[in-house]
Amino acid sequence: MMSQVELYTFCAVILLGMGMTGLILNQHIIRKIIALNIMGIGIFMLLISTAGVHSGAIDPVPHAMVLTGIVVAVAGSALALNLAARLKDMTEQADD
Amino acid sequence: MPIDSLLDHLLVFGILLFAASALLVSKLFSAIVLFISLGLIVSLVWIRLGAVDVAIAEAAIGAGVTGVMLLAAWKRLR
Amino acid sequence: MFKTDDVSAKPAHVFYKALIMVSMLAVTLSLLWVVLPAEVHSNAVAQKITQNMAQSGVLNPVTAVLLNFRSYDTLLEIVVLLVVAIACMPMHRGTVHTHEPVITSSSVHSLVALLVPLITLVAGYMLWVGAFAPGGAFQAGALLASCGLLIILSRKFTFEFHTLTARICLVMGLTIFVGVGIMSQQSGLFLQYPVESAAGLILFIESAATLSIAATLLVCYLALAQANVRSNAPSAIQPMMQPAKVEQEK
Amino acid sequence: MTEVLPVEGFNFGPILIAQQPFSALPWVVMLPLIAALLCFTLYNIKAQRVISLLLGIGQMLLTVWLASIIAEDAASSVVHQLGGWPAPLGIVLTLNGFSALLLVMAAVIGFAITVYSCRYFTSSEQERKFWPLFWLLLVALNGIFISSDIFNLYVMLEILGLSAVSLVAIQAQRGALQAALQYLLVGLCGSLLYLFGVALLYRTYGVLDINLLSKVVIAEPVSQLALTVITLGLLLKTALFPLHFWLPSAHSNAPAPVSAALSGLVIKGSFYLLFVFWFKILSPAATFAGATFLGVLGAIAIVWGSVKAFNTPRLKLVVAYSTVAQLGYLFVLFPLFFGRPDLAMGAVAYFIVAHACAKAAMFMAAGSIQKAAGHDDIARMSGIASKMPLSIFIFAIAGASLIGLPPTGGFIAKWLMLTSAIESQQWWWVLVMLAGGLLAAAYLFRILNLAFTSGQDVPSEPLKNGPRERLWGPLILVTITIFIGFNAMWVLELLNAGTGVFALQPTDGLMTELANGSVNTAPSKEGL
Repeated sequence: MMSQVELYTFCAVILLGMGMTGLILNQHIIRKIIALNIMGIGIFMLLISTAGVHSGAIDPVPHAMVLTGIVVAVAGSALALNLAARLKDMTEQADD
Repeated sequence: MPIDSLLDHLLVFGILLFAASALLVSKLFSAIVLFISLGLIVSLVWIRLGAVDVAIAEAAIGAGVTGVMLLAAWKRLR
Repeated sequence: MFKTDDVSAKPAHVFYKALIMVSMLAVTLSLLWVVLPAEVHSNAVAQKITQNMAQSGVLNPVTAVLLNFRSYDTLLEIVVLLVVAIACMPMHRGTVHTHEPVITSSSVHSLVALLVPLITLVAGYMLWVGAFAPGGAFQAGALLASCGLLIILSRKFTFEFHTLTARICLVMGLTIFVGVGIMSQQSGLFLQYPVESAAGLILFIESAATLSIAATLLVCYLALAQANVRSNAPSAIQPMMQPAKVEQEK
Repeated sequence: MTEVLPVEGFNFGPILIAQQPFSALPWVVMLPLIAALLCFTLYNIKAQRVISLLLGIGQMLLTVWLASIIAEDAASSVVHQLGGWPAPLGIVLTLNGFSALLLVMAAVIGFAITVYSCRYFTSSEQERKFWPLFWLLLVALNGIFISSDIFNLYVMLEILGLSAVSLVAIQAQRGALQAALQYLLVGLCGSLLYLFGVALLYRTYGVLDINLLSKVVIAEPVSQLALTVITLGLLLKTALFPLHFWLPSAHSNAPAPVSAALSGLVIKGSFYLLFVFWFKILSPAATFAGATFLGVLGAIAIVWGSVKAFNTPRLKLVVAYSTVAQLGYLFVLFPLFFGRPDLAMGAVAYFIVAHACAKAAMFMAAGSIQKAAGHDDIARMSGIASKMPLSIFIFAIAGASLIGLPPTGGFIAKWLMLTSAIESQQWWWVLVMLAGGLLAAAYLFRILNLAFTSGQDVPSEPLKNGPRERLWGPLILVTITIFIGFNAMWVLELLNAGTGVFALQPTDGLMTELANGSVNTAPSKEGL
């Protein structure tokens, strides 16, 4: 029987592996972004799973780190999707 | 098995299931919807782990904003 | 590995796919083998934070870390958003028009009319409550952005990217953060708020940051969604869809 | 709030308190940030140019002043506690000789690129977007050089990566956008791997500060895994063979000032981090076998990059492949740190500076040629030297530095590398370094040879000579390249001011590890 920390650590590492595999194997940009975000969720889970191990104070530093990480991930995804959209417009124009 | 532990196992199972199907499903639109749902389940996990701030941010930004942008991109790249 | 030549999906060779899957499985298992038995640190930093909470100006430890103990990280996080906002803004002077509102049904309209003030209120509450309980600028900013999105979708809408107002909205959060950081230097240390006014300064920074975050998210969305409205306003959208002419002539 | 806070469980030693003059340290980040805010708010190219030139000079003065303080007071590094919170609680900025040298380098090259860019762009839309993004790039670079918090470094890496991608994407052409998208995905994957390493380290040791972490890390599976994933992530960003696949297209498709910044500065940011992780933070987990593996990859990169550069038809692509090759040298130096760390340290720092100056100048000269000729097809460049003597002169001097000919900075760098290889009794790297010099000579003389022969068979096209003033930028860099070829001691002395707390101590730990087969975990290091 796994403890809570072990269980979520396990889940985090599997998510990370899944995300990396998806990033390598998928060709479509949207799928790559989803894979990157799943990788990110895995890493965030790794950070948060240990924040409350010790009885008493919950460590807020990993929480703050994950909050920052979520915002950075959204920013990166938004930029990637924008570039892909611009690239598509340009490709269509070249085809015309 | 205590109820808390059961809940944890269910959540982990759900997360892995949704993540795998978001990566494997053949229709792109379904992949996006599955990813958004994954974000919502993950925010439940954050609440379970005592990170309510992160849970709100995950639901609003991680699932919400990313989801909206993915859908907008899906519509445009189609 | 990261080929993006074509936006459409290309099936990879089956053997190659299987090989990658097996090796990634091996990688994941070895990660598990190392990470699972690893010991977890003692909670030294959390204790330090509990001891110093009284001087942080807020009661929510996460907000204290984000806007006082490690406020430099948050400052740079807003810089990340600014980078993306600048990058996403269309190259050429351009306006996004939606001549036909996306939401047309009148019942949905009345729902929107109800939701917009409600969400704004919740966003404001989220911002304020961040000092005591879960919440804060980023969550409030996302809510505010969703509010803006509802307005955009429900009416005829014109948005000019390259106006001074738009740019000021985007940089306001960062400017105020940097300004407070420089002004509040005690004994020459950057971002050191005086203990007695820390609460007020944090709320001030967060309010400005909320607006900028919402503006950034909206700009990213609008730049992404502009093709959806292209057919509605061909004359206005056309110039920004063209690649830089000047560059091609050279 | 500024008193020393001991932490239970660790023997962290005293934490230095910022002294009065060093309240200037955050300005290294704030000055470019303010410049970026001004440039974006005004959004007018004339105002942006004036602001950039003025603040560029200001940044140079600031960094040179900080470097002179470091050089005078060689005792230890400079510390600034942000918000008044000491290390395990808050974020601390530190400055040592090495980072001061890199700051000066970034400021000077940044200024040269600023001068060049004032007269480069033909489209005002591009230029308006260029300035704020360029300043944000400098924010991230300076931030990386002075930050001493591994999570803060993650945020800095993201700013660096995203602004670099955005700068490539301002070239609104299909190839550039494709390259930018690939660069972005690689960069995001690299920073996530880095973040994974940070998560592992925080989970295990509970601190994020570099100095505290370096004292509690021991050689165990977790720290070695963290070093592996961080190395992998940063190698993706630094583009070491075989992870260089994205670099040639991104660096050659960007506008010339952006290419100069990417090849000269951005890659050095992630390399610096890699270096800090290997030889300072995680030095107990670093192994000679791992360093040799990186060295071998570096050697392959030198050969592969040079061969590709020789066979490439486009001028900017040659320069980009040359970056792939030159980065190899930096990794060849990794195993030498286990022999004579003092010599290897000097060689790394000198090579970074020499390569940054030469490569930035070379890209700007190539950009000038491309603008004037309307193409960058090498086959059609015969006789170009008579039409653009200044650009070709800059290109040639920068090339001499890349090959390692005297009297350039590149010569001193090569010489330091050779000495450190021989002194470390790892003479086989000497062969790689010499072969690399010959290969660089081959691909550069191919271009220069063509440029100086008058092309009878090829109809020479009329050249639209661009504004001459922009070449002041690369001329500054070429002058510096020659200057540091004559004044090596000046650079090395600044470096030695910082090596006391930087490279030597961790490698001392490494040597005990090598000698005893066990790890010395006693926090015996002085200073920080």
